[in-house]
Amino acid sequence: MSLGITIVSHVPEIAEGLPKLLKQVAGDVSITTAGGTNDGDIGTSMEKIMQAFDDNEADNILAFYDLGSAKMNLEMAMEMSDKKVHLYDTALIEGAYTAASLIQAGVGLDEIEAQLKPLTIKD
Amino acid sequence: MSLGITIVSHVPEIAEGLPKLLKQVAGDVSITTAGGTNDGDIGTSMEKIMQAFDDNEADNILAFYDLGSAKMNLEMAMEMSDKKVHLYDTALIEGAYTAASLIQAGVGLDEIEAQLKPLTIKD
Amino acid sequence: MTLTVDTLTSWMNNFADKIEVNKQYLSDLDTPIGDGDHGFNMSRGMKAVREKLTTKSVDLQAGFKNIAMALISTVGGASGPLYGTAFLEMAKKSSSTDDLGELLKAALAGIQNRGGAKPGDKTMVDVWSELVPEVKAGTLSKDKIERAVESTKDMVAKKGRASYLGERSKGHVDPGSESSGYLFEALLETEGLL
Amino acid sequence: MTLTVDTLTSWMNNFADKIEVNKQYLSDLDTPIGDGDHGFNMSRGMKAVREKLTTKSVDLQAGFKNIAMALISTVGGASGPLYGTAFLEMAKKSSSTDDLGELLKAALAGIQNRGGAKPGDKTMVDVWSELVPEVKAGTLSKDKIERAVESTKDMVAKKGRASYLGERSKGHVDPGSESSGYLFEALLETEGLL
Ligand SMILES: Nc1ncnc2c1ncn2[C@@H]1O[C@H](COP(=O)(O)OP(=O)(O)O)[C@@H](O)[C@H]1O
Ligand SMILES: Nc1ncnc2c1ncn2[C@@H]1O[C@H](COP(=O)(O)OP(=O)(O)O)[C@@H](O)[C@H]1O
Ligand SMILES: [Mg+2]
Ligand SMILES: [Mg+2]
Ligand SMILES: [Mg+2]
Ligand SMILES: [Mg+2]
Repeated sequence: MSLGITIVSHVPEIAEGLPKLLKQVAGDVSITTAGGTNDGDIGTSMEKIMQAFDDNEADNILAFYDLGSAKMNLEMAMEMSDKKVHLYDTALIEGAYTAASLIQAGVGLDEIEAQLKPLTIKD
Repeated sequence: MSLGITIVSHVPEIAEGLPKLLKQVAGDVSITTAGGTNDGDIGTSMEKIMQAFDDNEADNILAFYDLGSAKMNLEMAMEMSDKKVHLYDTALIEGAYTAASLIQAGVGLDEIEAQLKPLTIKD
Repeated sequence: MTLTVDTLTSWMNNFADKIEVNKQYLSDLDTPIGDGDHGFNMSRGMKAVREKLTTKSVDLQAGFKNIAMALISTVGGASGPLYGTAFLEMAKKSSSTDDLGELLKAALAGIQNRGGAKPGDKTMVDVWSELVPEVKAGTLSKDKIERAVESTKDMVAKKGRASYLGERSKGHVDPGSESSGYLFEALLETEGLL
Repeated sequence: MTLTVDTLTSWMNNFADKIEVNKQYLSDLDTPIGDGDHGFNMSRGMKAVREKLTTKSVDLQAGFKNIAMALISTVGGASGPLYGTAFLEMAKKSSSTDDLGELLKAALAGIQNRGGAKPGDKTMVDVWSELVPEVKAGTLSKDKIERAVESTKDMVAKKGRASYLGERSKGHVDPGSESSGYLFEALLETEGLL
């Protein structure tokens, strides 16, 4: 089982920038992103999220988002995608950073999820 | 007492992008940022943080950061600055969004801090 | 009480008209307790829907699906996946029934599933959960619609952007409830439907 | 055991040499449990320090302050504010004493204050807290330095980037502890100091 990360943010710049932080500690982890609406405005896009799932090289994706409407689009994309996606209600940056560090260190999904639990702040 | 926000991120793009999310719900709140090192690399810079404090129009600043080393530079900047700065160990994006929404709605600092408490995930 | 491709189309066109006329008002409602874009989001979405509906759908299911897809890909905000899911669920349901009340019941369940909001959380769920039973009972009225929308004013938001404001979300009508009110008004005005 | 502007300068130049020679090794230590930049960060910082020290400081306090400022503005990572604070605290302390042990004690307190780490958290604090008493007692040795650095290998990180790895941070020497080891080695090698 290979683990990758998908980041969903309302803001294109955040979706572009966050992987730079993660790549520093997780150079071998596949990280894909969906930022902004189809028009590049602030918001999220189910199509972009599906694309980010598709582009991810891992067969199990850990997905992180910023605000609730991103979660709704994420869940719609999950229903329509064949990829196995795990969605976390953690702080976006801090959760993704934790997951990236642990995936790079070869830690398994159960242990990663245990470490993500205290970072859960949304529902 | 006027309240503003300062964002400190290791990544210039995140520091640039997050205010766009906040401005949507907090058009009247002064939001300043410090992203990356003095050379524009991934990291943080005490000088940039001091500049972000200076540039902020508010007399009380609520400060948010991503990783621990950003917090250290934030605290050094706080010791050297005349501005009254309040530092929060919350999720960066979610904490700043909450604070921005509440400041815009005219909520006072005590009530804002109460709402930030459940978003605290760092130390 | 049964829906056809034609009545669906005129329902949607009427809804699109109401959104267009009131887009600034909807965005204004979204300003104190949100990001001030709900009217613009819905307007973008309903323009895409209208465009889609210029080609007549082969059946009710295709019609619902077209509407759903248009909303999902163009709205941009939370209301996109929510209205999108509502129409997707109606598409699914329409393979077994064309009864409007049954279809709307499926839509409401979809909205609640998608967003996790319960009645009282100050979201469009408040309007839908109040009015779907009225449609089923054949007792929907303009007055009931208005009251359902207004009822969100004194609620404290538990879901969506307004929930970040906690108690401060009180005193404002929920924008998604207002746009949902227009959807039900358009339904009421569609000839041969209720 | 008393420090002067001249011994401070040769101490720092020796430290800068060690950092330069070992920068790749320090970054390699930072790779499995961090972001792989500690050596490059310290090298950038110590180059700036060396540059500052080409102009002789008027007194010990000015010297410490110059070093601190150079590190704070050029290092970029967590080690910047930490080493920066260490030298800032020595600058403050140097107004009342030039005793090396006292100065280093103030530096350690500053590092702990700045980063909130305790001994055992697998940070540079482990090396500093182990070795400052040795300096005070006049018993610092290369062997003790090595042992202090090595002791971090089996610790579980509680602070800094390595703490995100939890148990997985075990089995690796902490990079900031290694660079701090070089600082103490450089001290040991500075003639007329210990
Ligand atoms: N979780 C949810 N469940 C149900 N309805 C919701 C939820 N979140 C938001 N809404 C509805 O969506 C409306 C806001 O839509 P819109 O402004 O278009 O999206 P956004 O908040 O992303 O800008 C709200 O007024 C509310 O009625
Ligand atoms: N909170 C802290 N307290 C003490 N030392 C710390 C703390 N955080 C990090 N360090 C030290 O800093 C070193 C990492 O420095 P560096 O790699 O330059 O910074 P970064 O982690 O920001 O890339 C660690 O090996 C550790 O010794
Ligand atoms: Mg909105
Ligand atoms: Mg929006
Ligand atoms: Mg590092
Ligand atoms: Mg670094």
